[in-house]
Amino acid sequence: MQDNATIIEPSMLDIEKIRRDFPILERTVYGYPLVYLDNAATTQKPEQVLKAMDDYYHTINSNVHRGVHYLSQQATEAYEAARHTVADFINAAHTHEIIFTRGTSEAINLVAACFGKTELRPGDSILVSAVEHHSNIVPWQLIGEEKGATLKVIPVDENGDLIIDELDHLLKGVKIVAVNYVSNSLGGINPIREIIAAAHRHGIPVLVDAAQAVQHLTVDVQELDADFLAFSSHKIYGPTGFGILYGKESWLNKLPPYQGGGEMIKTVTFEKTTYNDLPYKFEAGTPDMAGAIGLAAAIGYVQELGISNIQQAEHSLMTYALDAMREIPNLRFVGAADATHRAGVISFLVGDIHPFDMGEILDKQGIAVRTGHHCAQPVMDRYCIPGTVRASLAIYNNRTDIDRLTAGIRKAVKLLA
Amino acid sequence: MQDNATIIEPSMLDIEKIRRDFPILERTVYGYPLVYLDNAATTQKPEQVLKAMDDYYHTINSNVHRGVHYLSQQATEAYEAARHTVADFINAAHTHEIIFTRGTSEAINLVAACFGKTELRPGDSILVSAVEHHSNIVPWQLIGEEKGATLKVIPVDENGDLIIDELDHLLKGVKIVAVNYVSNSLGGINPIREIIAAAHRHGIPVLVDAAQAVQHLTVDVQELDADFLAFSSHKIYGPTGFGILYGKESWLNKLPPYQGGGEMIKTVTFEKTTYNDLPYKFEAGTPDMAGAIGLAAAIGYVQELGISNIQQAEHSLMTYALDAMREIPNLRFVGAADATHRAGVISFLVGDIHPFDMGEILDKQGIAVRTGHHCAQPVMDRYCIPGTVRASLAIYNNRTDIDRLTAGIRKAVKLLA
Amino acid sequence: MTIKEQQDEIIADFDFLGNWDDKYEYIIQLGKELPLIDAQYKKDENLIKGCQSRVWLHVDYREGKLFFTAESDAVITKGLISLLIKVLSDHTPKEITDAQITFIDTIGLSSHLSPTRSNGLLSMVKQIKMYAVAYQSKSLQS
Amino acid sequence: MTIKEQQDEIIADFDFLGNWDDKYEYIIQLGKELPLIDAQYKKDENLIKGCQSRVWLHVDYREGKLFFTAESDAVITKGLISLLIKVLSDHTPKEITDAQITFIDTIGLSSHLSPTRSNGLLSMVKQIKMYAVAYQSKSLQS
Ligand SMILES: Cc1ncc(COP(=O)(O)O)c(C=O)c1O
Ligand SMILES: Cc1ncc(COP(=O)(O)O)c(C=O)c1O
Repeated sequence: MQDNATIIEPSMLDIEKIRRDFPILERTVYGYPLVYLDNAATTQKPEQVLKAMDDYYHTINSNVHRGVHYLSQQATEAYEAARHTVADFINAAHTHEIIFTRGTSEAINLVAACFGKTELRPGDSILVSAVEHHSNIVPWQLIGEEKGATLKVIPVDENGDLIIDELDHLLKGVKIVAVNYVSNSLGGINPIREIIAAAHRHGIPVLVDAAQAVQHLTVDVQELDADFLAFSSHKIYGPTGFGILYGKESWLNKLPPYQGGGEMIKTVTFEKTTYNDLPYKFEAGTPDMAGAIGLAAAIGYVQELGISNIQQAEHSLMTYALDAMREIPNLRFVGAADATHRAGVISFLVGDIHPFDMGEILDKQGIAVRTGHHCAQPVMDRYCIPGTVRASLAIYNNRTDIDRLTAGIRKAVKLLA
Repeated sequence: MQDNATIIEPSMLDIEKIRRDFPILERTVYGYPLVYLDNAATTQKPEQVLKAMDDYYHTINSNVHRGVHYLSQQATEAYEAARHTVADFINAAHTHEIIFTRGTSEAINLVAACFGKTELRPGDSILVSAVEHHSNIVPWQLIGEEKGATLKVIPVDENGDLIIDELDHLLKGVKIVAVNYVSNSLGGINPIREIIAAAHRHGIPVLVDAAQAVQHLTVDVQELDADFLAFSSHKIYGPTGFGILYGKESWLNKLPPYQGGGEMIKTVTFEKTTYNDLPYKFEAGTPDMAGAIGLAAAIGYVQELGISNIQQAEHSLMTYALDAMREIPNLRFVGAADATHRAGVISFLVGDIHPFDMGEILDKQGIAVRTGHHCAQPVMDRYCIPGTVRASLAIYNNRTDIDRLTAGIRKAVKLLA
Repeated sequence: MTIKEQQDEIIADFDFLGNWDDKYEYIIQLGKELPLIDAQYKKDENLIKGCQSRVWLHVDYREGKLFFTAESDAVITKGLISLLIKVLSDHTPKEITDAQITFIDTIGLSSHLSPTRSNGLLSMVKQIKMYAVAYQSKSLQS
Repeated sequence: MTIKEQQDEIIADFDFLGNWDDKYEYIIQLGKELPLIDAQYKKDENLIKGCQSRVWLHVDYREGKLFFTAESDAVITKGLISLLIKVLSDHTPKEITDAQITFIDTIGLSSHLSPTRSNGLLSMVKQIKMYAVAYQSKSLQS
């Protein structure tokens, strides 16, 4: 395999050192050392993240914002510092453009519900792409149904590339565009700069689903000129149950509030309630303090490694993996076949082996991949397949993982074919 | 103080042993050992809870439900076992009646939005009480505004007791009742059995906000015959960012879905989406696995101590505290003055000392209390006060905490009066 | 053979197979052999809800006994189905409702019966039991 | 005295006060003394947003200088306001916009300026600065 491999630059990162930050990688499954290649579903968490949350609970745990006392002030400072870390990470113009949510799904639901409430009329449409995750389809269907608006779809070609030649035409009657940066089912990096530019030419705002992007690529909301952008903590080495909505100040001020509760209001009487300023207007109820602090630690971890170093290391491993997998007879990639247009995800099938069978035999060898439609049924329908096997990478994966994967696939083929 | 105190039965629990489960209680603030009496805002977490989450992250962290692989199955089992623990704790008839949310606020918003969507018409009303937290007012205002429905209010008397004589009359035109079990601003235990019975006589469903109840009292949803019930993990020794909505199966099946995303759907095409069964229909997006496991550990902790033992110990400490505070000149309680009608919370004022000043001087002595309107402005308006000082108890509080509090108040009075 | 005896036989067969590869090879072999369900029965009404692999199940009732044919698009599932049918087919409704399915656990494939896996096998067991209950009450009435 | 000298004097005064009780006693004393704002100015337009305690601020512009009177319902806040006014009142808009308010930090009450506390003092400093900027541009125009 090595001989005809694409030339791979040496990584700036010491992957073996990184692996030691993730003790779960040392565990075994069915007697085999774990090979964790289900990172697009959720990543593992480094000790630094777990320690930050533990420290929070051991030293300053307290409800934020409304407290005069010392712990509450410490907690509030740590919590707001986390917001600052996130703003800095995606280069938001203002810290108050960062809204804390439960995850990407909630962030998209928030925008769909609030945008829909004031901006959608019967006959309007919402433009998504053919490679979206359900979380970027169903919220728009729900609000569309309520408001009489319908979905339009940017089509995808055989290679998994979005077809954007007709975009200007497609954008007619569209009130908002919602597309992912990187597809979770195929791994393709979508041309969101072109999509945003086209939408803005027509004065249409764009929501970017960056759930599969922020952990692999540099994401700069100002450079992209994204109007909204969402991602999940648990997919970027942070804790579960937490996520981010970025929104341009002007849009966030314009939208009505989402949920009601403490902190999102200024004054409450039974007759009338006035809402708080950004970002609190969109944060009802006691926030997930530990979640915010955990995500900030995860981002700190990523920043310390350097996102471009991560990108380079993952690209190198991706190239290695694609080259090795190409050698397996009857293996076909679903989506782009080269590493350059891809981030994190390799979706594939071998002959007519059912992905579920492949996944089970890999699992028996201690290799965790995901099988099925990856919450992107329309993508599977597009390719007329029941699903794929998906191996997805994170910064702690090494060539041993890939070698184990390819050997595992070969073994599965021997058993199943 | 001891001499004329109400007779206090010895507690079944060893509070000093319990305190050792909460290492944060050993820290100092401004050189004084911390006295944490802000438990109604959020409780501290025992090591058992932190360890359960750490173990999860160290051994089985993985995305749930959609995975064939070993870790994903282990994670799914732990996650669903947590749901079972919660169902058991509040005696739900079915495990799928437990919906995981971000907290009480989100749970109430979910019901308000979904119930409102199909059940509220212009001219309808929603009945809340005069002692609600903003989180049980604003969601109803938001949906009420959208649907043309208005709020009606169960009034409260001088002692903080709800006036329910006129309930049958008040219930005219009401589509849903939303009341808290225990008020977070006054600590009064509300007559929710009577309220539920009255509402059901008129065929009206009732949502119980149990955010300040589950950690202090036995809550049995079947015995109460509550239609919906909400509480937050972080107030019952569990992690932040997690909470519970209980709903009767029949109601949950009847309501439309809330948010869209992965797992809450069965099939998705761009034209049509069919929803999943309970509880998944209401859980969009990757859930907070660690949160669920943390809450289950917290409930396990509470169950091990025994909720009735907790109730007895807290009642005894409450009696001790009220007796001691009654000795302080010019101190007046806001809400019921006796321990029997109260859980967890003591709201008070001294002379015309501003609560904010009192809170600051207590803080300087290492005593954490909350001051202000406690997200219950209408309650403060009712009593024509800007706010109160609120000391709130948890199972790890001891008499030393109360002695420090009363000494702290006396010192503050000396400085401020 | 009774359902219990059938299961014991399968368990004994598997005992001969040493490691997991051999067990899977055997199941996969069975999956490849399973007589395909009659084409007319591979229709949506016979499709059993299952997220990862699809399973079709058809039932015949003859002379007081139930006979099953089935199909799945995943071969391991299909192999397990073939064992399941061997165990449960050609029995009376009462025998089927009373039966405890233990062999899947014992041969180490319990994860296929995990409610969290949603792969169709558990749903299939439930479906078979439901048919049995239905036919049992029917036969009691008649 | 310049704003800097005023602050130094306050800091020196506080240096004499040993522990926190003495400092608070002094601030509370000041809070009790602060000449109440003229009743006509204690109105909603002069109310500064602050969650925990309310603060009213009134400004007068005379002979190129700004004069402030203020009030709060919390006595510690009131005491700090009284210090703040002592420092900033009777100065030109330019002096005020240029000023660095350091004394609150130095005397150990920085938490009152924490943006997370929302108690009105920080909002008050901001409001005073805004008045100063407004009058400065006004005086430049005229
Ligand atoms: C009675 C009551 N209801 C609702 C809430 C809101 O809970 P959360 O902020 O955890 O959503 C609280 C606490 O803040 C409360 O005390
Ligand atoms: C592209 C994409 N969008 C949205 C989501 C939903 O994220 P979450 O489940 O964390 O809300 C995911 C992952 O599940 C995803 O991969």
